[in-house]
Amino acid sequence: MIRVCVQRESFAPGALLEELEAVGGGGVASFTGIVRGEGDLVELMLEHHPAMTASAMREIADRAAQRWPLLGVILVHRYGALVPGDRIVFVGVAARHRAAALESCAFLIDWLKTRAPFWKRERFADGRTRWIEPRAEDDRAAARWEV
Amino acid sequence: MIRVCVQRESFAPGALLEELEAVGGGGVASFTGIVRGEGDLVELMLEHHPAMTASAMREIADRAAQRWPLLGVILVHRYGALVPGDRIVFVGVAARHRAAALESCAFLIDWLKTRAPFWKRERFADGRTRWIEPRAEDDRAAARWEV
Amino acid sequence: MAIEMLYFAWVRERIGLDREMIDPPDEVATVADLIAWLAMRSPGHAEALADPERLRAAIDQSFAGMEASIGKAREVALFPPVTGG
Amino acid sequence: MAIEMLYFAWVRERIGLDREMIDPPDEVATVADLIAWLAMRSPGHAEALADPERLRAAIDQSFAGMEASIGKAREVALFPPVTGG
Repeated sequence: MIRVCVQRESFAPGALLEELEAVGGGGVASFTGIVRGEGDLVELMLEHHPAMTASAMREIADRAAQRWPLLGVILVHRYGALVPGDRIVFVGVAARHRAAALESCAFLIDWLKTRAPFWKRERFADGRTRWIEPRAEDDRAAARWEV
Repeated sequence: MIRVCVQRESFAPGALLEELEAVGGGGVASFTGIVRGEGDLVELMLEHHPAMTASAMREIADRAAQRWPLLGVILVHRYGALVPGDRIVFVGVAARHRAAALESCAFLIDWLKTRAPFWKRERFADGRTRWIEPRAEDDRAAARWEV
Repeated sequence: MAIEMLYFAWVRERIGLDREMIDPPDEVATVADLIAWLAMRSPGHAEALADPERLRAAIDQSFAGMEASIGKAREVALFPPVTGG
Repeated sequence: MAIEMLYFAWVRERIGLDREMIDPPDEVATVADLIAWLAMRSPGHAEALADPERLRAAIDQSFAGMEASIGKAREVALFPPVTGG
């Protein structure tokens, strides 16, 4: 089971975990990304390449399923205007054993960071906006999965 | 926020994730362990050392909180008679950044495997029972966190 | 051959368009050529495309390098490095 | 000095008790000594405690090695290696 969702609305991690728990594995790992409210941030605007996003995410999920023995993968990524505390992204993985679930979960979020066509613009209380630049740290995190 | 629960009844991972999402971090990682139904398993009995379990789990959680900058940790471990598909254990972590959340989540489940005073007895359809032996793999997984 | 250009994030903001149809001459063969050629269209294009090292591209919804051929492309997207997750 | 013994998993099953009060002589100083001494209590004890390498211990709810002193222990637990998670 591989499912990829690109959506404006929020999602319920608990319901997604229940689906992953039902596929018969011994372990379900998840990561949920949330808008941090730092430095007077009032909005995080996520722009994406609508025609490309789902297929790019699907490719990332397929890559994980080739590399680890996974029973289920759910990726959800939101776009649009978010506020601090909002969920941005969900990665959930089910596998027979925990190592595959935990490693592939880390892989999936690292690759979404650097390979899913999203861009983030911060807007602050004073009206100033700023496009988030990719962090060298994120490139390093993604690079550790290169074979 | 560090919370440790040792309980007979099940738990709702979605509600636990919501608590962790509320602490103000940018990422929440979780792992849920589930009873796999393999080889005619009809019951997994979890025995524990009641006077010791919660404090041993709390020590493991404190260790994680010393090692990574965590905003929240929730550990739930069940005991008693479980059946295939049942949840056994939940590890949830909130942190500002994803690396701390994902790494500490892996650490916590590895250490629970090898340092929480639980023992598991499988019972099969033919009535046979077997105590699960520790796996060398689990010892190796735990050993990678030694400093 | 007409190509639909898509622009995202600050590339879109600086150009002032999220998409436009273009018809580059034959000597515009690669993504890098296309960026140099597009930069001459307006001051906004020039500003957005001034530093190709800060740009990334996708051809027909697949990421493509600066030396990729745009020969049969129907759609080319230009944007800053992505920040998903 | 009386000590409460706790047994778990197959140690408990083989001994046939989950707990018992004991009063070992003074020369029983360590966990390893205690295991050797307890093994003489019954055939079940002998069977459960035959291979100390397969046993682990906790003194007053803290994991302890085989050479740990039981001098002031009020409670000692013996069990196989744990399998939590």
